[in-house]
Amino acid sequence: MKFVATAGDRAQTVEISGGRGQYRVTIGEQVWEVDARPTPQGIYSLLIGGVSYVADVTEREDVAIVEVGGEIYAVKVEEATRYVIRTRGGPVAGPGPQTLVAPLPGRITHVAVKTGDRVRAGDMLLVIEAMKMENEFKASAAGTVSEVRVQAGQPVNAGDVLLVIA
Amino acid sequence: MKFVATAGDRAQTVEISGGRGQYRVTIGEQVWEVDARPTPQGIYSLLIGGVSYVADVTEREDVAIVEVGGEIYAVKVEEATRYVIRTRGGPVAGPGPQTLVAPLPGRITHVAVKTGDRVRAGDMLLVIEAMKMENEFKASAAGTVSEVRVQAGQPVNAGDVLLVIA
Amino acid sequence: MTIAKVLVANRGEIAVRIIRACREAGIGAVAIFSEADRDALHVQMADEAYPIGPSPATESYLAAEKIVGVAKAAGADAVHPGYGFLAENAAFAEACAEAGLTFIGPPPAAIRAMGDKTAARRIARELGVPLVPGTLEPVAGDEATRAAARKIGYPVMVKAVLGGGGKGMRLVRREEELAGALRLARGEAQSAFGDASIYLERALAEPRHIEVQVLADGQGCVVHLGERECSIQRRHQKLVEESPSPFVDAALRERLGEAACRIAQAAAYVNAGTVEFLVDAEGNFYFLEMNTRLQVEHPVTELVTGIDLVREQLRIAGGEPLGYGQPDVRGRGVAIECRINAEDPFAGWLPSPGTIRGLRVPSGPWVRDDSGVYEGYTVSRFYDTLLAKLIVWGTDRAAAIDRMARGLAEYKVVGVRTTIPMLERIMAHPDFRAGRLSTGFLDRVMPDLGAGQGRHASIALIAAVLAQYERLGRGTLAAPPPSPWRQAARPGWRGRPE
Amino acid sequence: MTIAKVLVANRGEIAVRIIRACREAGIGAVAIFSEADRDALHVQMADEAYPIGPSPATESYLAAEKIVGVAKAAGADAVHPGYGFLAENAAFAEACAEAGLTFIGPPPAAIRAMGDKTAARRIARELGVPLVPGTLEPVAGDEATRAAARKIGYPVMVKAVLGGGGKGMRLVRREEELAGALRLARGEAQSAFGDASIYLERALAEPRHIEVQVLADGQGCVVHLGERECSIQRRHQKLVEESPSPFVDAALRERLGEAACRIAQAAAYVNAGTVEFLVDAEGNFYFLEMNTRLQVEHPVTELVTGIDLVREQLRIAGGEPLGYGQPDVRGRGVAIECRINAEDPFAGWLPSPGTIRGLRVPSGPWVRDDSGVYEGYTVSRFYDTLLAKLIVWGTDRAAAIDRMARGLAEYKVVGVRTTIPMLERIMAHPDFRAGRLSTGFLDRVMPDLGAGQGRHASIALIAAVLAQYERLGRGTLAAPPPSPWRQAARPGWRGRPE
Repeated sequence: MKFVATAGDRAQTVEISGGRGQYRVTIGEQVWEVDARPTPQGIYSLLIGGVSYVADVTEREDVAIVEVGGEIYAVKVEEATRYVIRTRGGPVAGPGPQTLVAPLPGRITHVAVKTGDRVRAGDMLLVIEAMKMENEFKASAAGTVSEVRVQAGQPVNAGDVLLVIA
Repeated sequence: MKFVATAGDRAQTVEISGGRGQYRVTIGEQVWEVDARPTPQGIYSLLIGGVSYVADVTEREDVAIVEVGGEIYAVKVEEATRYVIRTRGGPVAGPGPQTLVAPLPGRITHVAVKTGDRVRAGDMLLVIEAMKMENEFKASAAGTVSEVRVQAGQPVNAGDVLLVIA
Repeated sequence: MTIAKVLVANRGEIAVRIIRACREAGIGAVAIFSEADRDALHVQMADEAYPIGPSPATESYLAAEKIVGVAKAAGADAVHPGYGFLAENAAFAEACAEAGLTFIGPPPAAIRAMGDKTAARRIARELGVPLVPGTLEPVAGDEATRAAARKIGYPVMVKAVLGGGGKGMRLVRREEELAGALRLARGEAQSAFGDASIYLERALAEPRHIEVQVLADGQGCVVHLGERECSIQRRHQKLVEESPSPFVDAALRERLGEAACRIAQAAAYVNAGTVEFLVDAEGNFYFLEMNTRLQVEHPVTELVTGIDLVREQLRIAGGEPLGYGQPDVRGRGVAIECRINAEDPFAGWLPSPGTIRGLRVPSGPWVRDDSGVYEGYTVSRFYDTLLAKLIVWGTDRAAAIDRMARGLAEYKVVGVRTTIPMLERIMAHPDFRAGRLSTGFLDRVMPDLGAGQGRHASIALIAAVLAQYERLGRGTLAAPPPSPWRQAARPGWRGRPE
Repeated sequence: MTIAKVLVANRGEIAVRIIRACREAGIGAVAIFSEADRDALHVQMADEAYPIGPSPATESYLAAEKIVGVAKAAGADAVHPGYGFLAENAAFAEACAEAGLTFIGPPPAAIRAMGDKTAARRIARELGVPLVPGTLEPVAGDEATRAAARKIGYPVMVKAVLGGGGKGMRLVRREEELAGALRLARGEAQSAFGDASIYLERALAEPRHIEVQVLADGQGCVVHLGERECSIQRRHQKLVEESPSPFVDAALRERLGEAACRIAQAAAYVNAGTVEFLVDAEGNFYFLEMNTRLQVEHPVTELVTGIDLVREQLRIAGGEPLGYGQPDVRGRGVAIECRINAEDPFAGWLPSPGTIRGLRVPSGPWVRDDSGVYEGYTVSRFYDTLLAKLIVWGTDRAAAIDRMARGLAEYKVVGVRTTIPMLERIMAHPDFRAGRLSTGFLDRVMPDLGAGQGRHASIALIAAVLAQYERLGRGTLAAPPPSPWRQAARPGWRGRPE
């Protein structure tokens, strides 16, 4: 079975066959014989060429967060056919409006921008207090604030749109 | 909902209602308000009148093994109607032939009796070696050995009938 | 005055720690829990547990009156406040006393004396203990503050008079930044402590944060249990602590300990407390403040001295004398603590609430896990991010670091992000291993660190694809484990088959 | 001669223990596993792991040639045998040496000298170390044995010359029982050790089993690390161990330690070893045997002395000198170990294989869990029943016992029966608390013990009925936990929604 696995900017075709603990995995030119055991908790024991790895796999929406040997990877895995359909139209046209979404529930304690403000990368946008910590959110690219949907003091849920930059 | 719970020789009617963590349990005259939280592992947190208990429940065939506060109980739980049907015929007639069943897999290392032997309670019948231990099995009541189905050196599986006493 | 039943006015790992001490001392332990905490570990570990109110701490763990009421109703004769919440609240200590409950901590007067950071500075000054240069009184008005700051010399720290835990604290490098920093610090102080008062201290360059543990009984006997180095911090909050400090020699230890004991005595201190110092590169030390409670990082002192600090707190509160003096306190080896927080160190330490789907905790030789969570537990968004503390002991610092690295590698938390990967990097860092610590350590080391470093990139791809493949049912993962032994483990006779 | 990669020729908790020590020392660890053990914890913990054969130990963990082959193929330069399996097999130690592998244990000659129990007795006799009265040579023929037994005086112990671990051992109270006991013991000895030779010792009345840990380096330096008391046994196998013994005072400790060191020196011993004694009520001690390997119960010595025995084994095998002498070995406090076995103590200690469905392991202050299992792991029927060892330390024996009781109460193993409930009863027993120990302790205490003692009978009924009620879907147990946070923990911008 063929998948495309995307980590960071790099998409690679990964072919996998076998089952019941014994797999053959092909990434590019390289073939891996993998002896794998799962646990219900998402902890995998892998033996590859005698080397023992323990990998955690947390599946979130469309991405698997994998932790192995103290390193963390976010890997998006798609069936190869779906990946082709999704990307056939070519890369998405240039940057459009960007949306700051609350990544966790909390309370807005400070909003540093208002509609119409121009921001540069690194400018502070707002602060969410959660789990007794003040978490600052900064702009990752330049733009103009087109919408501010929250104000200081307001509670927010994970997934709420906080502000939009055009 | 009504159950009959049997622990040791004593069968008691237990009525339970409620759900989603909050239950009312009636045993005989006594009523218990129970706040219970399960875990998938079979570990229950119970709060009863402010007292905190952690109980393990392992369900085996027709009996629940419950461990709480360092004590262990084997409790057979039946819906009250089934219990009535099962026991309506009155108690089972006197002791019939009895069967020694291997309670765990292992190897027979010694058989101390042969067909026709009369045994008393406490007499050694046979030895099963398992997990590097020699486990002696003794007669719990008197009788005559009517069948010996195993011999020394033979491997046995859990559930195998080893010998029968009439 | 013997204590028979303690209400633990806290939650999380510290509540579990205190309950364990009570259990070992044969003392009953009563837990309280907010609506969010019915499933918390401290509820399961306690002998009794009572609901205390809604999830926000102000309505539960900070609701002093309710807590005193539950303690009385449950028949408790003492209250342990842990750290945080009401631990340094003199009014709560008084309310306990008025209700006939022993407060397991210092007398209210000592809490007050040390809670006002400028008052504490004045006490230290009178004793001749060196202070970080700065004001001995709160500063009021921008003009007066500007003048005071100029006199101290920049950079200065703006600090809340009733502060603690890094709140209401701002570093000011230049006079232009002063007014803005003051506004922010006053605001934070007002909302965190209900008091906007501010004082100033000179900001030392890359100082070490070193603190001394003291124990004082009701008979006037005070001992210190050596120091802890807590220089590895993020956002002015400690992340890694150790004892002894690699920087402190026997002579400096004696001077620090002596200063700490004198401050405790001057405050008529009783029970466990911690005197904090900044130490500069030349070994000059400066009194910072005293924490009138058990510290998060108390276990490193325990593992080095062999003294159970919570047990000592219970004994002292019960009126027992310490029964030993300074020469009886002897350290052995080195202990290190790492805080396992539900935070993503690669995303600005963003909190990471959620359900712990998988959990494997390290153990084995000289590895201690002080935890408030279990597999299947959901980390609430209402409280702080501390899940557990991993503490190790070794014959020397190198052995302790190697052991901590081993323990962190064994620690698996699936479902929430944690500080573990960052802690692993700290243990491996040459500056940390060489003992070159300062409160600026993380800022200095952080920039080099990305999430994945690429060594295991292929393994990660394989694991991710495998998980998807199996979820689609293509491989039907491994053979299912053999079914557990389904018969009662009872030798002898089974009855007639039904 | 520095060791860079160790093959661990064992499984279970001791393999995990050794792998941890390697990891801390920066040494690579190679595991081996039988067909039954692919899922075992030691496989996951090691750097590398290789299959070694079918599940029966004779075809895997005892297959010396295969193991040496794997060690060579994996590029290991040393082999640690753990305990059991090949640990006291001189031929295996020689095979390692011939293959250029460092055997982490004593030289083959020392293993042989102590493996023959009558030869060991002769060495002790020559040194003037007291012996249990008995034969110094194997006894042959019923007639000669009867004469020897009469000379020694009844009751006598019949023991296998190559014995160990309680195998091939029989207590004989009267001459009439001798012939039968001999037959059984010889049979057991033949099948367990491949040698039916037997010797006799007088059976002491309720003796204590006390053993001394020694360390010897390749330069002739020998130290002892004090004693362990291992009197709580079932089926001649240890269940609870502690250090120091409550019965041994400083003078007796010095005499025992001195005798142990002399025996080690006489055997040209190198590495870690244990000299076992029986001690009678008057404090007379008698040499029993020497175990030429790491003991199961080594952690109690570690927690008291602060010395990491496995790390020392690695250092000594690597050619390093001990670097310290007897005066440098100093104990602090008391440590106790309890063996958590998959056995049903209420059903004649019947083994209880199966899947561990739920597991909560105690931790916190001075509690150490040396384990070979995890939640979801299936305990195999092919190997022994030891799942884990719980070890605690306390300032004194009472504190250690209280701590152990606390730890056992926290320990939850769902799915297999364990020794935990019995261990809890032992900790609570007045004789144990008073230090009135003997190898007959369990037999004396056991008769009083039933499974359920009735205090929590109603709670058990409630839990059982609740489980059934919920399984029938009548209560839909509690609210499901809130779904975990489903978004990547990354602050800042998210791209255009797809």
